[in-house]
Amino acid sequence: MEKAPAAPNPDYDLLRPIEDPGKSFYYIVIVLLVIILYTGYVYIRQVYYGLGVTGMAQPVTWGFYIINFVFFIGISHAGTLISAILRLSKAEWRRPITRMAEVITAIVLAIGGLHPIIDLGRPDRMTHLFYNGRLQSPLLWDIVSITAYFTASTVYLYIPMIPDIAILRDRGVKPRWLYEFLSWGWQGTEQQHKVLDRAMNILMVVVIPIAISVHTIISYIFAMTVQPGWHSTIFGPYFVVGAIFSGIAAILVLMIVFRKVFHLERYLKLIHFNYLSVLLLVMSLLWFYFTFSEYLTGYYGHEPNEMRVFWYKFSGAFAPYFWTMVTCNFLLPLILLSNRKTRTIPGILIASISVIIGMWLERLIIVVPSLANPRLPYPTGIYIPSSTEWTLFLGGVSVFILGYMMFARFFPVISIWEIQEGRQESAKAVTERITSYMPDPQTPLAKG
Amino acid sequence: MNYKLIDRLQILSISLIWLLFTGIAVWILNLIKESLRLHDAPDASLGISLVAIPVFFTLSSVLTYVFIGLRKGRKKDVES
Amino acid sequence: MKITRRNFLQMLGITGVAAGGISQVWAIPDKWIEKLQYGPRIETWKMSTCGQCPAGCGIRVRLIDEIPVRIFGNPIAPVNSGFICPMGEAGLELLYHPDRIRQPMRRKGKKGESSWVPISWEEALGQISQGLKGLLKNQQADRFGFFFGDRNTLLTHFAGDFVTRMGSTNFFPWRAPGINELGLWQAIGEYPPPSFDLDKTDYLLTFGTNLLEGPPSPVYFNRLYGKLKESRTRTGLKMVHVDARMSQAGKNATEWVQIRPGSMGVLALGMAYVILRDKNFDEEFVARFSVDFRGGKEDFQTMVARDYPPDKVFAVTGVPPGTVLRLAREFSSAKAPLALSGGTSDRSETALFTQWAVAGLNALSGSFSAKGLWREPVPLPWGPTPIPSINTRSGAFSLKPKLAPDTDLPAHWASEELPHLRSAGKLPDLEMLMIAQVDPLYLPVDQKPWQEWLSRIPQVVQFATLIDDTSPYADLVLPATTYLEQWDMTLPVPNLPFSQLGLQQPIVPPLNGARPIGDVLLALATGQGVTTLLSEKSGKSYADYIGERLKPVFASGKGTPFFEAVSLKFLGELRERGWQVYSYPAFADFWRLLQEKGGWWDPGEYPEAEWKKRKKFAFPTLARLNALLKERALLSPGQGTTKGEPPSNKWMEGPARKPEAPDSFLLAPFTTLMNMTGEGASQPLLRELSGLIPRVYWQTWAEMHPKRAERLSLKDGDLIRVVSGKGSVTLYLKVVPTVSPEILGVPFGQGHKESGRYAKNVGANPVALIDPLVDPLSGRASWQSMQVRVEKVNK
Amino acid sequence: MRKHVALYTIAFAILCVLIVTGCSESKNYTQPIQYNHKKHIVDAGLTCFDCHTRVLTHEKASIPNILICKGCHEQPMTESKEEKKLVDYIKKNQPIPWIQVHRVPNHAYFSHRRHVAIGKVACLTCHGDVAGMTLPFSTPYLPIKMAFCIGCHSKNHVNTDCATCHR
Amino acid sequence: MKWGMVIDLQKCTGCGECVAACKLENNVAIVEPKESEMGRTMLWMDMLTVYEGEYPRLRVRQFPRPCMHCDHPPCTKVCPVRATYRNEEGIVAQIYPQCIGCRYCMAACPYTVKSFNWYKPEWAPGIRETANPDVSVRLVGVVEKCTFCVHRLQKAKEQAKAEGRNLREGDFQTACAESCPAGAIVFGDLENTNHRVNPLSRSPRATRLLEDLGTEPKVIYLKEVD
Repeated sequence: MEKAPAAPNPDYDLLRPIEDPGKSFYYIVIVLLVIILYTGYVYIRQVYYGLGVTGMAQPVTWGFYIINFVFFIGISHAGTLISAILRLSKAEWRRPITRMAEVITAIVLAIGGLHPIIDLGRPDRMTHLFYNGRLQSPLLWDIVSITAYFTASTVYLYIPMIPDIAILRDRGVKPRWLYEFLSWGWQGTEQQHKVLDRAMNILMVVVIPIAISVHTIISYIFAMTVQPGWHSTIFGPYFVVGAIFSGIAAILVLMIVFRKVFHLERYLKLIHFNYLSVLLLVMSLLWFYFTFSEYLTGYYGHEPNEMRVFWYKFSGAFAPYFWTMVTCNFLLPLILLSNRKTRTIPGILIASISVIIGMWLERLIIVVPSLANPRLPYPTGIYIPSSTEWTLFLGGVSVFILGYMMFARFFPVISIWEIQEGRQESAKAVTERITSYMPDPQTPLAKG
Repeated sequence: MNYKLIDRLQILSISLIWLLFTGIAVWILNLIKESLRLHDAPDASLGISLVAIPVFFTLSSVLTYVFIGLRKGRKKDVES
Repeated sequence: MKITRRNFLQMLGITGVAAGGISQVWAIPDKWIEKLQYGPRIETWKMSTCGQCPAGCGIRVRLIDEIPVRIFGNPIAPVNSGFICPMGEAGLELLYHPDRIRQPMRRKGKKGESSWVPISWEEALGQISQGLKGLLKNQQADRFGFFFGDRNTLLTHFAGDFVTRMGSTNFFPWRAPGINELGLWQAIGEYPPPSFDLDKTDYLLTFGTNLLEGPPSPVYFNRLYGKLKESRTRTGLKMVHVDARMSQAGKNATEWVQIRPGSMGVLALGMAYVILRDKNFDEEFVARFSVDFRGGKEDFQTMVARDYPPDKVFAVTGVPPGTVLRLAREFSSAKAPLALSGGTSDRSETALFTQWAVAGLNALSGSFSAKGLWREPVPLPWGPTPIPSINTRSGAFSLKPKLAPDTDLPAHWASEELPHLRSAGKLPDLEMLMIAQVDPLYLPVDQKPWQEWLSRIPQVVQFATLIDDTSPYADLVLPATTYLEQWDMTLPVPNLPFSQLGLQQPIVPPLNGARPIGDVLLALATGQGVTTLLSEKSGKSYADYIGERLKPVFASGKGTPFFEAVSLKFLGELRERGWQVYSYPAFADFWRLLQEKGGWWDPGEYPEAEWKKRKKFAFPTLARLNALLKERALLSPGQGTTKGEPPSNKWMEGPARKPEAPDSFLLAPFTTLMNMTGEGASQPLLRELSGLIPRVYWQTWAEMHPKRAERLSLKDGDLIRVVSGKGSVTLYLKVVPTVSPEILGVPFGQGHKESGRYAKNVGANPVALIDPLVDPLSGRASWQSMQVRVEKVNK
Repeated sequence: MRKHVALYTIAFAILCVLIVTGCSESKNYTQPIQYNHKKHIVDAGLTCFDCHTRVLTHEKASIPNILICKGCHEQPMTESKEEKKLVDYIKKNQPIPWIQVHRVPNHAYFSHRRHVAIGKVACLTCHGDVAGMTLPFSTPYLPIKMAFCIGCHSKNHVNTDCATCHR
Repeated sequence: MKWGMVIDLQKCTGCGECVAACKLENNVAIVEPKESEMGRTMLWMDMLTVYEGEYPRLRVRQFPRPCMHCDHPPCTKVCPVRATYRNEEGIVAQIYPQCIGCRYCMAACPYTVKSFNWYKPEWAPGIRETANPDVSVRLVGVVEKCTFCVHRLQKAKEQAKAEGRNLREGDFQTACAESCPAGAIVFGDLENTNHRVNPLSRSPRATRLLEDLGTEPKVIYLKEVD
């Protein structure tokens, strides 16, 4: 392994946002900070007065916070899972997008993980979980699995970033102590590369099951109860598929934004979008398949309570949301992405945004209708989110944007060294790999 | 820039990570103990801990492996 | 900004203070709070009698460190045997109500304005005293009147006595509707009427009677219904409820018959038609004990045969001929059938007619004379001094039944008409009117004349615990005690098979400067020199008056203070041998025992009614009804639906009103157990629970049949505006199959303009929709059958 | 109201600091009379139950007040200044405003009868060596915490089911 | 010992006294109108209505609904902090100072019996102080539900112990059972053959709500037969 060439590296363009973030960066940060501060105030107000300031009530005891919890954690699957799968399958086109995906995961997980705490009526009693927690409760499984996933994905983000941090360190970018501290003495020696490679191989393998487990377990929060519409075995894979689906859409949106803002057309080529959007299309079909199976079994069984929820979604109060969801998650992506003519950047952007909205609606449709239709003859519940919930939702999104911006301010969002590595070695490696798939011309066919 | 301080901090952060993961393990074990004491579904608790604890330790081991590996792999000349 | 609970409560607090005109916020004395938290927690129990409604249930109050914390039923009280109803439960919320009046108050500003100047008790009493003195000096005692909410207690007698001894005849008691009273008063001229015994019946037909949700005693009848329901598969008891709305009585019956409001009397006579045609009636009773059944020109038989064939009945009532036929045959072939009227049928323009017609059904079946279905109330052993009869007090109500011309119509029944009586010249212009225990301007009366009448009286003195809807028209409001702070005695409950006297005693000394009405009246009386209220030797308080009244009871040796479970049979044997359960050689011991046990009762059940002793049963005939109508028109001309028109039998068929337009309904107000006639509205628990069954908490709702709702594309929970010719109210729609498609059921008892923070401006009062309709026979205000229209309102 | 929330936020922060530093724990009560337990128990030979009359029969032990004190102190027995205060209270027939120091929170059911009469727990287990005290309680002998209850319950194999005490 | 309740629907008249008694006995907060409209009314004991058929065959079934105190409660399984659990006597207890307010138990309860303190329960000044001193007043942000009046059990057990005897039937009655005018609610030990609930729970009319869920409720309804 050779040291990077002394000549100005063309990929160092990617460091521009770090070295010179520009004024608009600070404006946006200030705006976001204001929103986040206001969110903080709203949250403290909620803690002071109680959850009464939200729109939740009996029987709809869970609302936006749990919906957003599931939604954000779902988005987090963008990352690690995709980048790990792409890395594992040695898809070379992954190189410019893996980091973006991993960052989404780390930030969104932190936000999503906070939502159950926001949802608590007594956040001051959080410590009870440590003294008197019960591992039988799916909520504890969640705490464990989200902690594991958060640490794993942070590690998985951090380790491949070490060489890039070293580049920043070597270029003397401020704050130097930060890069010095984080680069862990990377010098790009062969030994170090080997260590890094091995660690990443282990992580790839570890991260995928953890990621799958996280969303499966989130689905268990619902599936472990006996409530109609929730008590379903399909929920685990259904949630995982949905999560990856929304994750890909999130990456696509981010890629398009970054491409535009940082002029990364050189790195994020149409081919990347093409591949990812095909993946999105596949997930859309898969999602539809799961949705179809889920509702068909419910419908066919015709259990009265199940049907009450079913009709509530199909033709009752939640029908507008339900059919919007189907349009956003299935029809629109199908139309836009299956046609080569509409599979352009704007087309992909529209499809991705619609998927994000659709997936949020899906969480809404899973959480609220089951609660709103209790089994006993109670009146149907109503849920109208209050301004507090909307503010906290906005705050969550703001934290995400701010987090991403801060990350992009200090670290390159596209892995410089991986691209270089790709340039230098992949072509050869891929050729070798492909030849190894092919039938060997020298060996004669075995007889018989 | 104080390289020595940064070096110390790096070691500290790694040990903190170990501390965190050990803490999680201790917490889980504590919960198992509680559930055994109160006959409150200890089997479920045990099952979960069997999966969770190794995962955390794998993660911290990988981090430590990278940390030590990178230090070992450094060129001799920068060492001084 | 969103209204959070905190500033909502703050708001309530502010309005409450403004209304009360005081600065103190605590409903209980300050020293109690510390005591409740850190006191020694000594638990004591006190027996008393509930005063939330006239049923006189025994209560047992739990006190911690002398502070009442909870009300339970008195397990040895015979009416309720240890159980109470939600209203009884909520009594402490009345006692501790934060908006209770704490000082006498004089109205500031014009009549109708609720702004007050607090004054001292001395000043207030001085003012009243002066007024009374002036009247007495000028020989104008008749210019003094008292409108008194009769809670079936001795206080009513005392107040009546007070008024009488002042030299006035204007004592106007008011009481919620009773059961069968009106019809039986007309038919046999008796008040109180014989009481019925549900235990013995095998076919119970209730015409709007809701024994489960209102007087005479909801607890007793809920208990009894529970028993009857449980055993009805064995006994074959059939319970049929006839009403436009399926009330609790309907839900617990075996069958509910939908009927157009106000036309129940027609159904009763329709059934009589079938019974007569089948000749399946008690010939002996009819022949021996009745008049006007047959033989006259306008006898009952002729009238029924001519005017009430099933198809005609169907046109008026909406009950299919087949059902009329079936009901009649079931009724007449039952062994011990019993028909009851009251409840909603009592609040219609045909109240008296319906009751009379239903009484006629009972007469036809012969249930009066045999089968033990009816019992004779035993007069209380009050001794040689008869209590002043409240019924003959007022010259204004001089309507008498033909059979027993010495019996007056109970004044209870028509006190709502006072302003009309004044304008008819039957009532002198009053100089001073006292009002106690009732809120006339909230009741379903024609409010305008009431307001005018009250505005005209220069001195209106109101005894009240809370500022209520009438207070703005009072000149002086005196803080009265609740039933938990005063002495009183509840009298026997009508239609129960035994007599009982429930002792009310102060559980706590009067809070916040309130004074018991009895003692205030006594003080006023002494001030006027009217000391004869009490016999010479007794003391100076209302409690002593009760003691005086009880002495004859003690002396008679009849009955006993409430006692712990002993079987009645065993007791009967003991009594036969001349034993008494408690020995109380002196009156003091008797009095102490009463306080300890909560009351006195005569365990012997009322004897079976003996009809030979009575004059006769008068069947309702056209002639009789028309005569009554004429008499009534003379009494108070120019009001009521008939407006003095020549009598005909048209109106008797009930206002055969049908909804006129596709979006119009007949208004059918009803009462609930949690609120009755609005008494519960001031207490938050009852306020919240009054809509427990339809699950509309706090608010007022309107019940509509699903078919009608669908046609008007209205959904459950929609906000609707109900409009009548008189006014409009906004309500929550409840779509339920328990109402007839023609009606709109609206609960009565909410939508107060005052009455404390929990009642004020919460919910709506259907009275706002009701035009002044009056039963032309009894003068009783009607609230059924108003034509109303429904519009959707966007929330 | 927004203004209030800002204030509350600050107050909340201060409260958090206070809780963390444990300031809320050490509350000192000043009793109206500096009652001497030692004098009554050791010198006069009284038992706890003579004055705290409801210990054996009720939930609350009851803090004796003038009615009980009157039995001996109708007239002053010594020249003590504190006794004079008591006699004054008795004369004025005004209850002594004792401050209850050992307060069990509302959500727990604690009965003296259950512990002392039925469970035979000695008074000093929870209240310490009262006989040796020359001053009244100004702070609880024990911090009234669940851990203490549970410790004793499990040591003595008494029911530790939550619903035994929580209500 | 297995505490249970039998509700005879043939006797129940739907008067709502059990609901009122429960609210007062257990200091259940009165929720003001605006909150109420959102669906935050707190009732430990509720009265439910089922409409069967159409007029003239219309039947209205009303039944009181306390917490079912299931033998296999779905709510306790999911509680992350053991704030709700089933004790050895079969009571599904709710420990307010332990609850973190995640409302998972509310979402998991198929009978929807639990209430949440969305705000600090507030009464008019002076009324709260005179509430039942035997039951705590809940704090904001915790879940609450019917406890089978466990505070009465605590007292009853102590009384029995003080008198040196076993708990008898009638020593421990819930507020609803005690106050039901129609005598429809019977409470007692399901395992004790001397208690009235024991034979009643084996009556041919006995049913439980949502029996097919396998929650094994200890509140047994006796069906109406007509």
